[in-house]
Amino acid sequence: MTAGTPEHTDTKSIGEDVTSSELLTIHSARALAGRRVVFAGHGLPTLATSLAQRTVAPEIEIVYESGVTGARPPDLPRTISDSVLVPGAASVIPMTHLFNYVLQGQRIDVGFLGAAQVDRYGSLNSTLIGDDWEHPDSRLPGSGGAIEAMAGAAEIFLVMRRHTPRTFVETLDFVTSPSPHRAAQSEVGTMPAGAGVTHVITDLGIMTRFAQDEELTLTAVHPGVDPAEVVRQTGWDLQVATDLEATHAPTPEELAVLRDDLDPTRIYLR
Amino acid sequence: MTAGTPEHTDTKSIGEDVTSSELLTIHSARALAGRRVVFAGHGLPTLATSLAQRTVAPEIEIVYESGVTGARPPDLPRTISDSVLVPGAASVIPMTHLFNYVLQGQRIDVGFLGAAQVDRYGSLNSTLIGDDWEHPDSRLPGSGGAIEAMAGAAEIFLVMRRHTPRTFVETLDFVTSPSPHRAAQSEVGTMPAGAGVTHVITDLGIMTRFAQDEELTLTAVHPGVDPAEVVRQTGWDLQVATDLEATHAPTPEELAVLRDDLDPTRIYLR
Amino acid sequence: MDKTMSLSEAISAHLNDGDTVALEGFGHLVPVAAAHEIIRQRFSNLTLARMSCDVIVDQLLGANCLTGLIAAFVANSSAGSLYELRRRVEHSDPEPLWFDEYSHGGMVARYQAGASKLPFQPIASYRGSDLAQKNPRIKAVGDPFGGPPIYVVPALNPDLTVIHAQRADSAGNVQAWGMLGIQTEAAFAGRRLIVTVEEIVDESIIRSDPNRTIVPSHVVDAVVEVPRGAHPHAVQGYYDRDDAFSRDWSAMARDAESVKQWLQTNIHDTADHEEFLALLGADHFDKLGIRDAYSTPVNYGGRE
Amino acid sequence: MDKTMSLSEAISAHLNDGDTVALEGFGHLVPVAAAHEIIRQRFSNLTLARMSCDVIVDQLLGANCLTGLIAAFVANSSAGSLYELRRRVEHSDPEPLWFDEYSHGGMVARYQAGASKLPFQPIASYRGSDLAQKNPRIKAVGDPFGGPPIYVVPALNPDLTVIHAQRADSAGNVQAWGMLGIQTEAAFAGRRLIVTVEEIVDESIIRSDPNRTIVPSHVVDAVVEVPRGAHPHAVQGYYDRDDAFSRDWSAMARDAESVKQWLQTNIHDTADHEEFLALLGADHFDKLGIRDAYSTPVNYGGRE
Repeated sequence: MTAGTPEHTDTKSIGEDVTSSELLTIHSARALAGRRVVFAGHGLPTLATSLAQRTVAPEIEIVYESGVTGARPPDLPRTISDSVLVPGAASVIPMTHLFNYVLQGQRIDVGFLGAAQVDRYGSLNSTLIGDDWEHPDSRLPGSGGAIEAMAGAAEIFLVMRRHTPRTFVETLDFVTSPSPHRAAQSEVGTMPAGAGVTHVITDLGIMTRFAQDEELTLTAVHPGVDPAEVVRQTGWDLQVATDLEATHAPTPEELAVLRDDLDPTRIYLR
Repeated sequence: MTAGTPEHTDTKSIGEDVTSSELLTIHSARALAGRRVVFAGHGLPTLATSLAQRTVAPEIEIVYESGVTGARPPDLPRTISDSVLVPGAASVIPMTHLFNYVLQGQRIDVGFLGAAQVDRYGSLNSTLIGDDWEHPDSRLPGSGGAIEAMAGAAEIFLVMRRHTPRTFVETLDFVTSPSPHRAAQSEVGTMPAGAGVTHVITDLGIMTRFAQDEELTLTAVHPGVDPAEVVRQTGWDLQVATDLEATHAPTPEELAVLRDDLDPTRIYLR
Repeated sequence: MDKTMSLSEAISAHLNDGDTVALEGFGHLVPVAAAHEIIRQRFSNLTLARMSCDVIVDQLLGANCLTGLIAAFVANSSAGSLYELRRRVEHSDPEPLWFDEYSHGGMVARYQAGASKLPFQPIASYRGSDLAQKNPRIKAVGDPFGGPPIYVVPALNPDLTVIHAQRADSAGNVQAWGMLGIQTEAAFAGRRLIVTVEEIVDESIIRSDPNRTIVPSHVVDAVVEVPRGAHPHAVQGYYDRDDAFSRDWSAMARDAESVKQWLQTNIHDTADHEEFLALLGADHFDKLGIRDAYSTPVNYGGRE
Repeated sequence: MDKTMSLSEAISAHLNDGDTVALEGFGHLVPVAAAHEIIRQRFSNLTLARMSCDVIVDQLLGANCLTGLIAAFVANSSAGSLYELRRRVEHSDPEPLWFDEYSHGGMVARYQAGASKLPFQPIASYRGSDLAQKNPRIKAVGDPFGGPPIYVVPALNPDLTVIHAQRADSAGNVQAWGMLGIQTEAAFAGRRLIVTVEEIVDESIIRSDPNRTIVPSHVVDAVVEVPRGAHPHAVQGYYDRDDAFSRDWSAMARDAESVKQWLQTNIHDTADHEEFLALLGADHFDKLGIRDAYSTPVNYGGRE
């Protein structure tokens, strides 16, 4: 951010006029530089991928779980199965092909996911909160296609709207989508094809990991964010990179594309 | 046939003006009475199914291995993958669906096949002639989809142009498409869903079987054919039904549909 | 063979209490009217197979039609929670629910095995997932080609499958476009199959574009014309999704009593889908209109 | 990304001696021009995967490009025998051929496993067939759901797959109609993929009908416009099958020397597919014309 950037607060406003959603979307888009085939969940991943296409990754091809590839929707899709994605798309393939040939077929460069909880190796929980699997405190949506995205994509980017000790946890209440580190501890089943979660973009900063047994490391914080605060907001003993960087503030160009072209009615940029 | 029918000879002419091909096609069509979903190889099975649709089985739906269902070709298809089958068809489904969901999915009432050799339980050889599998005397086309038709269809009808001891054999040179009787002797794999070969239509007569361990039995001979001749032309000790019948001669109506409507240029009715 | 009938006839002829019924459609072409008819006819003890849930799951639960659920995603798409479902799962309120849980890929594989009459389908995911621990029906087989054991999921063969599509002919050749979900596999996997469509059309329309057919007639037991049969979901080329309806459902269904009242007014007190739609208001679909966008015709020409 | 290139460039960039190459198309949309270019560039030691054989198998054998064949039907469709192939199999003349044999269903399952990156695919046929005895790669796994052991066939992942289609855009979104064979699975199973098409069209044509796309662009390495690239096979909406050509091949190929001469004149002495076609005669395609039959457009309309 520019001069006058306030300290990070827990509200949605990051700068005078940059919201947390905008910040997350812009940093997610930047992480996609040079990537080509992206499997995007709805919401911020879709926005981020569209932004990347207009900025750092013009050749990007978005693939939706509903089977749509190369969509150019006239209106922002409200879900991954919004019929607005279809007119003008490059293809709508059957769901068997999407799951068997594209995801399991290892055709995805980056899978862009969210989750309720993440652990230090990037295993994800989107199934339940509580310690009784049969009667959880909160039943969450479940895997959907997240297990298959984790197993088949070369990398997973994770976007988490709120970085807290309840979302960045030592032990997941339920391992929905296992990291390669976790999968390697089992002796049954096929090892994930890719590296698992390599980038986590949160409202506080960015964490990365690249090898199976490597932990997520804090590699950048947003301007004004104290790295010690990120460690406090993380449920495990978070490693901090020695060459920790500050992220670069959103540029006027990025904000303009995002606000004026991609989400003018503020469906996702709350 | 009617009065004046000559003795059966080994030439193509059966009656004064009924060829062997016509006879086989007409008896094949009659066997389809009341059947609905028929998987037809090209040639006589296609002709027979079309004839049945105009006579004894108006609700019949032909399914081709190429994925075409409910075809109404303006011209006689020359193979099962003739593009003339497509315009005006009810569907063209992907080959994965045809093999997985229709054949293996047990949606076929009758599969109509040919073969180079058949044994007493209706196992078929379409792979090779000779006793050295690696260097056969004659390499034949192979299974194609015959193994899957045998395994998935409720019944198989077999049409054999020439009934001889070299085609109706005690022991097949190669079991391409096994009868349920043969499959039951193995302990590996999925049992065929249907009864295997239930009808065999030849230039001499008709054989039937209905249960797994039942042999093909001669149940009808064409007019003028001596049942003892059929036994001599069969490579195993052929059972003859006590109530052996003579087949009814082709009617003028059947011949008219076949010759004038279905194959006016004599592509198959050689 | 003409297989057209009314929705009421089709459901009563092909569904039985205790059946496993698949209602498939991935946020598009969802057989909502059929779900409502199941409620209207007060079926019970059903197990619902539905890969990705939505309001009809809450509605069938609220109407006490279901004792089991086979699914992979149990929220109301992006519109919020399904509170009838959460009450069942979190508190067994009013009764427990047998929940057979997979991922979307697992459900795809289950339907594929069912359609293919295979006992199971291998799947490359699940290694290290608690889902494989929680669900004893996710098993493994050895790999005779030298790899590690691989997970497999069992075939799913519903007693009845219902799908919704844009159009069919009266014999049951079904055509659909836009997002097709797992409908073809669910259709072939079903022991019986009902297809509801926006329009029954002359077979010449169907036969002018045979590659568009997603299910051939020999698989279909009943064809029912039900315009707007997928509301509040979209039908490509016919109407848009009704997000307000789905959001309002999630807000309302926090209260079990409200669900009961909604079901009484909207389902039990209406004779059919047309009456249900009438309660939405005469101009309700005006705001769900679409802009036309026709495909470029292709040439199916063959030999002259 | 523009992936268009010449056929000569595409084959030389993506094929290597010793590769396994899949050329798929079931009596329709067969990549014949690509097979000829492989011969023209004198590749050797290839293993050909081709579910259902035809003249190009004999041609590739006659040109000594192949040491292996993976197939399920080894005749010249209904036009007779493939005598180059029979000489190899029956007499190892001029050399032995490694022949990895399946049924059509087995080949479908192998490509499906390959496209799905699974080690194998179960199949309900083969019990009691000598094919399972002859081919050691047809194996069995136990059924953890209580049935008998079930046969499985291994994944097939060709180094290069080539398919032919009616049209694509320059990015490689491929559209085809009529009989589609196993092309989509072969395309996804391939480590590299070349698509030859009758026409490269503007993306607006492709995008007016996205359900018609059989292979999305991210799977495609090269797109090549090769009109009449499937002759002597048909292309729906473009030209009819040339049965006389196929019948004449079976008659001619009884003599190995005639095959060599044919290859010299028609392939090696021609620079490309256009010159090959020119040898057929200027009016050769007149008798392979088709009658137009256009599909009824469907409405892809969505939210305004």
